[in-house]
Parts: sequence; structure tokens; C-alpha cells
Amino acid sequence: MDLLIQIIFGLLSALVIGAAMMVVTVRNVIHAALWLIASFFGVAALYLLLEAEFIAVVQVLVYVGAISILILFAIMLTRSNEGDRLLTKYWWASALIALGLFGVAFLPTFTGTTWNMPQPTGPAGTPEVLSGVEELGRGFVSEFVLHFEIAGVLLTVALIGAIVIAFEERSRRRRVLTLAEELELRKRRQAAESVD
Amino acid sequence: MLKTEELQINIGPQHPSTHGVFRMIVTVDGETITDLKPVFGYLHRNHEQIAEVNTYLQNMPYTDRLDYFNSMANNHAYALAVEKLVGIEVPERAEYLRVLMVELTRILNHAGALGFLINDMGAWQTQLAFGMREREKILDLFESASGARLMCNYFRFGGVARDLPPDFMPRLKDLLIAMPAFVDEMERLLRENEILLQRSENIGILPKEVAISYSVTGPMLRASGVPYDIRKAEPYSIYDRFDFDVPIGAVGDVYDRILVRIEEMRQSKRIIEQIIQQLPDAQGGHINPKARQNVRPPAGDVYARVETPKGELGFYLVSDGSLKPYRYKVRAPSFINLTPLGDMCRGYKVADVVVILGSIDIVMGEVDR
Amino acid sequence: MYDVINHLINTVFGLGWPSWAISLIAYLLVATILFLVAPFQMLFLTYFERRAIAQMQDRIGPNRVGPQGLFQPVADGVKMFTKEDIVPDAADKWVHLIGPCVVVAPTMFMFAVLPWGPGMVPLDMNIGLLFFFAISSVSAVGLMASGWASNNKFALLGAMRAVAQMVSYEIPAVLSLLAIVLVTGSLSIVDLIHQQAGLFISSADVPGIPDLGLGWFVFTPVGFLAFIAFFIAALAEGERTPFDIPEADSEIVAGYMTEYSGMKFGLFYLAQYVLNFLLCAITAIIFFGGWQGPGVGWLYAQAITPTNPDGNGLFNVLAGMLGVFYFLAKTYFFFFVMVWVRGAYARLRIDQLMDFGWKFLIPLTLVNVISAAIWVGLTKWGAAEGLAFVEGWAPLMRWGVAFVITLLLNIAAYIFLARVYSQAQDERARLDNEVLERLTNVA
Amino acid sequence: MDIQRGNIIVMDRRRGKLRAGQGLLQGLKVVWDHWIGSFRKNENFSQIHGTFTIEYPDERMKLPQAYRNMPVLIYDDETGHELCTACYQCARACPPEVIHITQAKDPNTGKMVPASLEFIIEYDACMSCGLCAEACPFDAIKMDHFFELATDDRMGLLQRKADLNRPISYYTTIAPDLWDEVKEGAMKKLQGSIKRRPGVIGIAGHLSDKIAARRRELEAEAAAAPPAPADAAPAAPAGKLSPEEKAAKLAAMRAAKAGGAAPAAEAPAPAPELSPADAKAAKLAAIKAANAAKKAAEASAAEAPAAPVDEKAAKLAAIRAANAAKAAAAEAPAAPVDEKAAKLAAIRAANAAKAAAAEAPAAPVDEKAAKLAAIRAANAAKKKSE
Repeated sequence: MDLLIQIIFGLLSALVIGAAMMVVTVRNVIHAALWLIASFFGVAALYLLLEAEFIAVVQVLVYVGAISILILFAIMLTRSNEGDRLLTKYWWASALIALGLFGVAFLPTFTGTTWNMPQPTGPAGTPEVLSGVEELGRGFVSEFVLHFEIAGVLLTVALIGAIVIAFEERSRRRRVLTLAEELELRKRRQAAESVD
Repeated sequence: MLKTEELQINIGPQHPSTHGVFRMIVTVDGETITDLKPVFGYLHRNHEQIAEVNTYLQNMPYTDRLDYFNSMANNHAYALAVEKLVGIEVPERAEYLRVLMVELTRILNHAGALGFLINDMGAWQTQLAFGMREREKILDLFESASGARLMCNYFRFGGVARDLPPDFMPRLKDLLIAMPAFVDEMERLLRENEILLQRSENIGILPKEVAISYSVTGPMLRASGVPYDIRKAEPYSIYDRFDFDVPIGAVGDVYDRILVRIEEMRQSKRIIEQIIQQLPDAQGGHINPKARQNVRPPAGDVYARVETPKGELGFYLVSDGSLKPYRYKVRAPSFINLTPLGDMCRGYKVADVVVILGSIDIVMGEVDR
Repeated sequence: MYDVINHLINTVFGLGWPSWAISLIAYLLVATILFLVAPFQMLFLTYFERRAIAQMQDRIGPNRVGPQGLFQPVADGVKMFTKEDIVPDAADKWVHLIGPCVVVAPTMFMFAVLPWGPGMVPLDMNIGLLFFFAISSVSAVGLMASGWASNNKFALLGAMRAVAQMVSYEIPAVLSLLAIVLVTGSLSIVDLIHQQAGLFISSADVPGIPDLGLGWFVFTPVGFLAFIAFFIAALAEGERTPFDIPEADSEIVAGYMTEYSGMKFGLFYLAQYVLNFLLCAITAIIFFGGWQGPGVGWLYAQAITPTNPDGNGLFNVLAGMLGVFYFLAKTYFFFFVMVWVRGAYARLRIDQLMDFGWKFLIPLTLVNVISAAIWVGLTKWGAAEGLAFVEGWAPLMRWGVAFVITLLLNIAAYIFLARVYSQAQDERARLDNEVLERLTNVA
Repeated sequence: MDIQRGNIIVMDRRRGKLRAGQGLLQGLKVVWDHWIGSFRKNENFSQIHGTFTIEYPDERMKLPQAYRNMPVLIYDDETGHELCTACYQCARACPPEVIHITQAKDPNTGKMVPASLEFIIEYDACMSCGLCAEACPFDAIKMDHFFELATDDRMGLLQRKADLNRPISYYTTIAPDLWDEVKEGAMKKLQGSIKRRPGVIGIAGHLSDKIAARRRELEAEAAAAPPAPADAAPAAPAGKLSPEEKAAKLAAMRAAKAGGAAPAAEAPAPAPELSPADAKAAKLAAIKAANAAKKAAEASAAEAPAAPVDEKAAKLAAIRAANAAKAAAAEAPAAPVDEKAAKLAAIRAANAAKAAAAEAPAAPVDEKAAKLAAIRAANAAKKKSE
């Protein structure tokens, strides 16, 4: 059993890392986005392997179903600059910076964690650690209600902001008059002239 | 900031909903149409030139091919033109038969046109199938009378080709039993359907003034609110004997065109009922026995017009005294009703184009000739 | 399945394989069966749709290939397979290939949580409902990829429309399910079905009601409105008329499928029909009790005796068969409704579709969620939750009051929204006075 | 606008009505009614429910009598005579000009006979307008009800007379009333034209028994009457003998002999003298040869459809006739007067050969050969006459 899970884990990790590598190396932006989606999928599968079904499903729902679509839309609606050089002269500098940042982010985890694998939970009377949904729901409306509300307000603000921008855009756009409107306009202009 | 560019899209000549080989060069800004240029001529068949090398009677079957939905109405216009040119009298019974056929044509054309229009809106052919069912019944009648379903070639100078077969009238009466049910059903499917209302209300408005200046005719013009019907304005044949109403629209949008067509089917049914009443008393046979079919009209010219289901169909004939017309010109309603398409579509969405085009009810055979 | 295979391998053959191998075999077997079932469902559905819609149009439909034309889809399949696969020169070959696969795969995944009958569920996830919708959103990626890879204006336009439509109609779908989840307090599909036993949605609340398997959510105001909203959203997600805008043939030819031919095209159809089947199935499960129906519970109860607590084998099989029958009957009925709708209606325009989804359906489902909260409060809560005044009421009384209140609330919301929505439509269509005024003044 | 009677109705758009889905439900109801109704068949015109499909290859619509698809030619069952008199009215009426007619000629006199020799309609270009049937004063061309005309052969829709001929009994099955209307006049006219048709001309070509019967009849008449013109003798045996290969061959050989050998024998004598008497003799010989050739060719050709072997004989006869004509023409240049006669004879020979060729349409190969022979004969005659 363990061996099987190890093998699956290895494969999935290879998928995630390989896909992530492809994201940064392929030239075509759309291909990069598709590789990114593959990577997201791999992560979701890893969550499933950890028996965190809810998180896995949310990963799929949010990242694959929503965010990647957003990315694709954004790419398609903007001009593509294909054929730019991938490696600049100072690629090593950026690599160093990236490594440094990664180290900064990773160091606390590295030092602060006791690297003991948790004992596999036995069948008898174990607390439901990861059956999650209900606990998560309760947590959101009790313990973390403030965080939840703040996140909600933030999202609402973002939504309203998007709508406002869209409305501005629409009012600025040249309106094409239909035939009836044009006729009405002509009539009104004539009326205005005759008054003058 | 987001910016949209003007984009040119070619709809047609190969496109599922252009009613034949018809092309529209659509300039869109986002989804809104800023310009639309209809391009036609892909189905040009040299109709008028062919007619000038044929004798007068030989042109009769060619007129069937103009608007192949309403071959009877086309025949009527042409027969009227030649009769006017030569001076042929038409017996009363023949006139009744003619009007009967033409009014049946009107019903079948509107049934089909509404079906195709709803098809263009994306329905899965149900309304079309219902319309086609009634159309088939009428075509059966045409077939029993004239011998063909579409290319009827039924009219002759001075009458019609042959009298009605004995089983025609019972079948016609049966058909008239079904007709109100069919029209009511069509109305129930179309009139209050919210989806259809959204797709048709205030779409493709053609204001009265514009319609007149484009010399649009037929249901299109009447939907724009102009009560102009040649059957009333200049009654030809025996249309002054019948009692019928002229439906007009209030706004001139696609919805009004649907309503006007539905009502015209009802009015046609009224006329047919009156014909059935008056036909037994009609004098004369199905054709004037003195009328020669191989006519040699005196030199001169003539213009005759009828109200086909699509609008005013006129034939302008110039005779030089020979067996063949010197000049033969068709005023095709589909063609002239199509000209305001560009103006009508401006300011609407791309998806509305096909609906507006469908509401004009064109037949490419008549547009391109 | 696990038990059967375990018995077969370890007891009959005595091989002594480990349990993970046996579960692997069991899962593979189940997956294989489902993979076989899905295309057959699709084949039958296409035949069913064509026959039904033909009859609605006073025609006969395909009746030449095989008895009553039953093998027509097979003939179509043969045609699809033998057709030349054309990839446009300017297309992105790989993405063009992957697109249809990514569209089909999620629909197959969704079978994993679908209960066919009592106890017949491949995988009883406790978040099955969420899984179902999460996975269904993946196919949008495939649509996008195939539309983009075709390198065709119509295809890209169709893909954009399809994705926009799927993403926006997921919201009312999930919101309408949320109302049901509020009432039941569970995300597990199997749980949902179990809660729909009894007579009306009361077996859990009102004691002493016989188990007729009719406790369907659709009989409550909350459930009914949720059902209507969900079914409309399902039509949109399954790209069915009147929301089949992505493949509106009168406008954008065939949408994202324009540049596909042969079996790749067939895969899109497969995905679409399987998705339709699944949406119908999930509608039947959530609002119409899935395999619940008169007789299933009774058959189970017959066999259970103190000596045989698991039930009698024969009765179990009978109950299972009846349950599968109920489930499939309901599912096909909803597919028939889909066909029926397709037979009757025209198609909306894309902006009208978005309007309808965002301005009508989402507010409506939001109101329905409130209704659901009221329902839960009135029927389940007591003094502990702060609803002391219901304490004295009889269960039936509580149930009745909840029914009336939610019904009124939902009807009021529906009429109000319908009025506002149709007024907004009229407003949009009328001449834009403001713009005209501005333009007049400029001149 | 001047509306005389009736009113102008402004369509009611039903504004201000709350639209909350009633229209959609109405639509569903309509479709549901049709679905329920579709389990039975739509029987008559007064119904709008029920399937109205006619499953075509299995069931067929009853076509109305007036139905018109493609024009066909009518012949009388009893006598086998075609009603067509080759008056060209249909060809003139045809809008797309797809009707092509050749009128038959009396072989003896060379005069036009009221019957068609060949009648071609290009079905592929025919527009089924029915004007030909209306124009026909003899009711010989009628519109058929047969519509399954699809073919994969490009020339398959070029219909010759043999393909077009239909008996009256067939026409009465498809349009009894229409035939009753015109029957009397048509049959009277037919009798009139039969009188003016000599020999077997005008009998539908494929009715070999009818042709044979007619021929026997003619023979009987000839036997009863005072001795027929002696010049026809060489051809006579062909008619007397049973229509067999041998007879045809014999006739052809005799014709060749008559045409070729006789003048050849005389040739040496008249040539140097150029006397008018000899010229007359030459002319006579030429005419004889031509007639003989024609008769032989006709006789053999008439038998042609019966068996392909006979066709060969016909071909042979035609070739021989051509040779004979050539030989006869060779004598001609002697005198200007004779020249004319020779030319005439040559042309007649050519015509005869042509006719023989035209009557053998059954096997294309042989037809070709016969045509070839005819063309050669014509060419030879032309050359010689020049």
C-alpha cells in the first residue's frame, strides 16, 4: 500500500514540477497557460492523495475552473508578443534572486518544523481531522468570522469596482445609432433649427 | 483600457442562415454592427435576357423560377401583363380560380416564412415543420390542379391551364378547417413566447418614412405602418369583390412583421371562404376559348403588378410586335425589400442580422434573377 | 464490488492478494463499466432526442437502421469513425487534439459520484455535490483550448461564448443547490437521496409518516424554485436550447466545433450528451429523490429480519432494480423535457442570456436561499437556536407554516423579479433618449 | 390611401402585460399536443396533429392525374401506331428547346409522312413545364408520372423515341380522366394519319410483332392486288421470307447485285458513246440500284431489333448498298442530264442507307457501323456526283 502511494506521489510530483517547468519555458503563452492548468491538476491530485478531498475539489473549482479560465481570457484579449527572447543576458541574476526569495520563504518552515511523520490514524475512535466541510463552515461563521467578513467585503469591492469600470467603458464607447434613432435625431435637430 | 477594433466579418455566401447564396459584409464594433453591405448576384441566371429570346408563353414557366415559393403569384403578374398588352378577356370563373390559387400561395408563403424566421432565431425547426406541414397540404392541392408542386405553371393568357379536378374542393374545405387551428397554434407559439419577444421586439426597426423612400412593399411595408396593399390600392383581377382587412404594424420591427404575416394568413383564409361561396355562380370556363396562347401583341409597353406575399411584383414588357418580348423587366419584391437591410441592421447585434434578414423573407431566386 | 472480488480472489482462488490490489481491481472494473456505459448513454440519447423531437414536429424520425431505427446512432458512429480527420493548417495541432479530450474527460469523471440505485454508487464522497460541479467546470478549459487552437474567428467566438456562459450559469446552479444543502445539511449525494424518503419533505421532521419514497425536495416551495432555477441553469450548462448560443448555427456556424471533423467532432457530441445525461441525472437525484420511489423502501424492509439484518438477497436485488428503474425513468424524463424545450423555443441572444442569468436567475436563487434558511429555522430549530416561539407547535404545524411562508416569499420574489426584468428589457429596447438628446445638442 | 372595403387593423402588441413565463408554457403545451398526437397518423387535410410523413420507398403518395414530370410519347395499343405526326408543335413550344424531331419519309416517293423517324428529348434539360403536352394537337405527347429518373450516366437522360414510347393503356392507368377528355379526337386524328403512313412507318419501333403483322397484312394486300411494280422484285423476297438472318443477307446480296452488277455490265457500252439513250439506261439502273438497296436495307433493318445477328446483316446490307450506290454513281458523269439523275439516285441511296442505320438502335456497336456505312455511302455519292 505504501509503495503504491509512494509511486503515485512520485508520478504526481513529477507532473506538477514538469508542468511548472513547461510553464516557464514554452514560448507560446497559451501553451504556458495550459501547462499551468496541468500543474494545478497535479496539485489537486496531491491533495486527494492526502485525503483532503474538500481542498482538492476546491482547488479544481477555483484554480482550474475559474482562475485558469480568467488567465486564458486575459491572454486572448491582449496582444501576444511571441518570439521574445526567453533568456536575457543576466538570467543568472534573476535565478539568484528567485532562489534567495525562495529561501526566505522556505527557511522558517525548514527550521520550525519537527520532521516527524504523523502516525497513521487508526480506525477506532479517531477524531475526524480532515472531514473538513462542516468544521470549515463552523469556523468561518464563528472563530474566523472577521477574516471571512473581510474577505467577503474585499471581494464585493472588487466586484463593484469591475462593474464601475465596465460601465465607464460602455459610456465612453461610440454608440452606433439604429435607423429609428437616427430618424428621431434628425427630427429633433430639425425641430431645434426651426426654433432657432 | 480595453479597446475594441472594428472587425469585418463575412456572413455568407456559404453560411447556414443566409437563405441561399447571399453574402453580407458586416463591420462590427465589438458585437454591434456599424455597417452592413449586402452582396448579391451569386445566383444570377440571366432571367430577363432569356425571356427576350422566348415567346410570351414560353416565359410563363420561367416566371415560376423567380420566387419558387410563390410560383402562382408570379404567374399571375406575368399573365396580367401580357393580357393587358394583348387585350385578352378573362372569364369570371378563371379569375376566381386565379385568386384562389394566389391566396393559397400567400398562406403557404407566410407559413414557410415564419417557420424559417424562427429557425433563424435558433429554434429547432418545430415551427418550420408545422408551417411546412400546412404548406405541403396546399402544395398537394396545387399539384392536383396544375400538375406540379412548386413550378406550377398554371396560368395561361386568358385563364388558367385547366379546371379544378373533382376532388379539389372537398380537400380545400378540409384544409380550411385545419387552417384556423394552425394559425392559432402558430400564434400561440410565436406571439407571447418571451424568448421570441426578446429576439424580435424592437429589433430591426424600419420607420415608415424610410420604408417608403426605399420603396419597400408587402408585409414589410405594412409592418412599418403603411396600409398599402395593391389588392386594395389598385384592385386587379377581382379583388374588389372580396371583403378583407389590411393588417399594419405599429412599430415596424421584426415582431410586427411576424404579427402582420399571421394576420394576413387569416385574411387570406377569409378571401378563400368568399371564393368558395361565389365560385359556383361564376360565369365562363377556366380559360377564354378565344385566347390564343401563342400571342403576337401589338407594339407597345405595359406594366402590370400584383401583391405577391412578398410585396409588389411587377412585370414591365415592351413589345415590338413580334412573337417575343423586346424588353422584359421584373420588379422583384425580395430584391427591393432587401435594399434597406444595411440600414436596418445598423446599431444592432450580430445575432440580430440573421433575424432581420429572415424577417424580410427573401428568396434568392428572385433577388438575383 | 470490493466484497465480490475479495471473495473471488482470496476465498475461491485463495491467492491472498493484499487489499489495495483488490480495491484497485474493483475500481478499475467499475471505471471500465462506467466508461462503457457513458458512450452507450450518449448513443441512446441521440436516438431518443431525434425520435422525440421528430414526433413533436409530426415527423417519424430515424426508423430505418435496425428495429425502429435503434441502430441509427451506431451507423452515425461508424460514419464519424471513418470520416477523414481534418486539422486546419493554421491550427495548433497539439492543442487542437487535446481540446476534445479535455472536454470529454470531466464528464467521465462525474460518473464517479453518481448513484444509480440504492447502494450503487462508485464512490460515496462526502462532498460529492461539490465534486460534481467542480469537475464540470473543467471542460471549459477544453472548450477554450479547442476554440483557440482552431484558429478560426467563429471557433474562438464560440469558445468564448461557451466559457462565459458556463461560468456565469454555474452561479445560479450552485446557488439553487445551496438552498437544498441548507435544508439537508449535507454535501453527499447519497445522503441527499436518503433524506428524500417518506412522504413529502417531512419524513425527518414529522414522525409517523409512511415511507413511500416520495419525500422529494421538489414538493416544497424552496425545492421547487430551486429545481426551476437549476434546470434552467442546467440547460445553459449543457448548451441546450434556448441557451445553445455557443453553437448557434445561424450566427457562428458551429461555434468551437467549426474546425473539427470525424471522431474529434464526435467527442464533442459525446461530451455534450453525456453532460446532458448527468445534468438530468443530478436533477433527478437532488429534486426528485433519485432512486427513491414507492416500493423501494418497502422491498428492503421486507427482507430484514432479526436473523438476517442485512436483508434477503433476492429482495435486495429487486429493490435495487426498482431503484435503478426509478432513477433512469426520472433521468430520461428530464432529458425528454430538455428535448421538449428544444422543440418549442428559439434561442436567446448572448447578451440576453447573460442578462437573464445575472439579473434574474441569480437574484431569484439568492431569495430562495433565504427561503431555505426560513424553512430550516421553522422546521428544525428550537429554543436552543433562538426560535422559542415555535416550541409549542406541532411538527405538522411548523411544517405548514414554513410551507406557506416560503411559498409566499418565493412567489412574491418571482413576480417582482419578472416585472423588473421585463421592464428592464423594454427600457433597453426603447430609443436611447439620453444619447439622442446629447447628440441633438451637439448639433 | 384609398381602401375600398375592409378595415386597416393595427396589430395589437399586447404591451404592458406582465410576461412571466406564460408564453413559454403555452409554447410547451402546443408542442406537447403534437407529441401526443404523433402516435397516430394524420389522415386528412382537416387535421393538424399526427405524423404526416409518407415513408417514401415503402409507401407512395397517390399522384394526382394532372401530375406532370417528364414528357413521353403515346402509341396506340392495337395497331402499334404512334400518335405523333412530327408536326413540330411541341418543339416550337418547348421553352428550353430540348425536343428534337426528325420526320419520316415515304421510301418510295420520298415525301414526308405524318410520323416521326426519330424523337429525342433531353430529359436533363427539360423543365417539366408541360407546354409540349398542351401544344400537341394530336395528344401524342403526354406528361408521365414516373419520377425516379436518377442515373449515373451522363447521356442516360437523353431519351430517344424507343425510350419515350408508352402505350395508351399505360397512360390511362395514370390519368384516365384526362385521356377520356381527349380520347375521341385523338383517335380520329390517329386514324387519319395512319392512312397516310405507308408500310410500317409510324409503328412503334420496339413492337416487332406489330410490325411483322403489319407487313404480312401489306403482303396480303399486295398479293391480292394486281402485280406490284416489277422493279420492286429484288426486294420482295425479303418481305416474303420469314424475317431471318438468311433472308436479310440474301436480300442485301441481291440488292448489291442489282445495284452494282447490272449497271456495271452495261457500263462499257454506253460510256464512250454518250448517247442519251444510254444515259437514260444508266439513270434507270441507278434508280433501280438505289431502290433495291433501300428496300434491302429497310427490310433487314426492320428485323434488326429481333436479333443482333440480323443487325449484322443489316450492317452488311447497308455497306453493300453503299457500294452499289457508289458503283451506280460511277456511271453517272457520262452526261449532264444523267448527272442529275445519278445524283438523285445517290442521295436516295444514301437516305436509304441512313434510314436503315437509324432503325437499328438496339446495339450501339452495330449502330455505329451502320451509321458509318451510311456516312460513307453519302460521301461516296457526293464525291461521285461531283
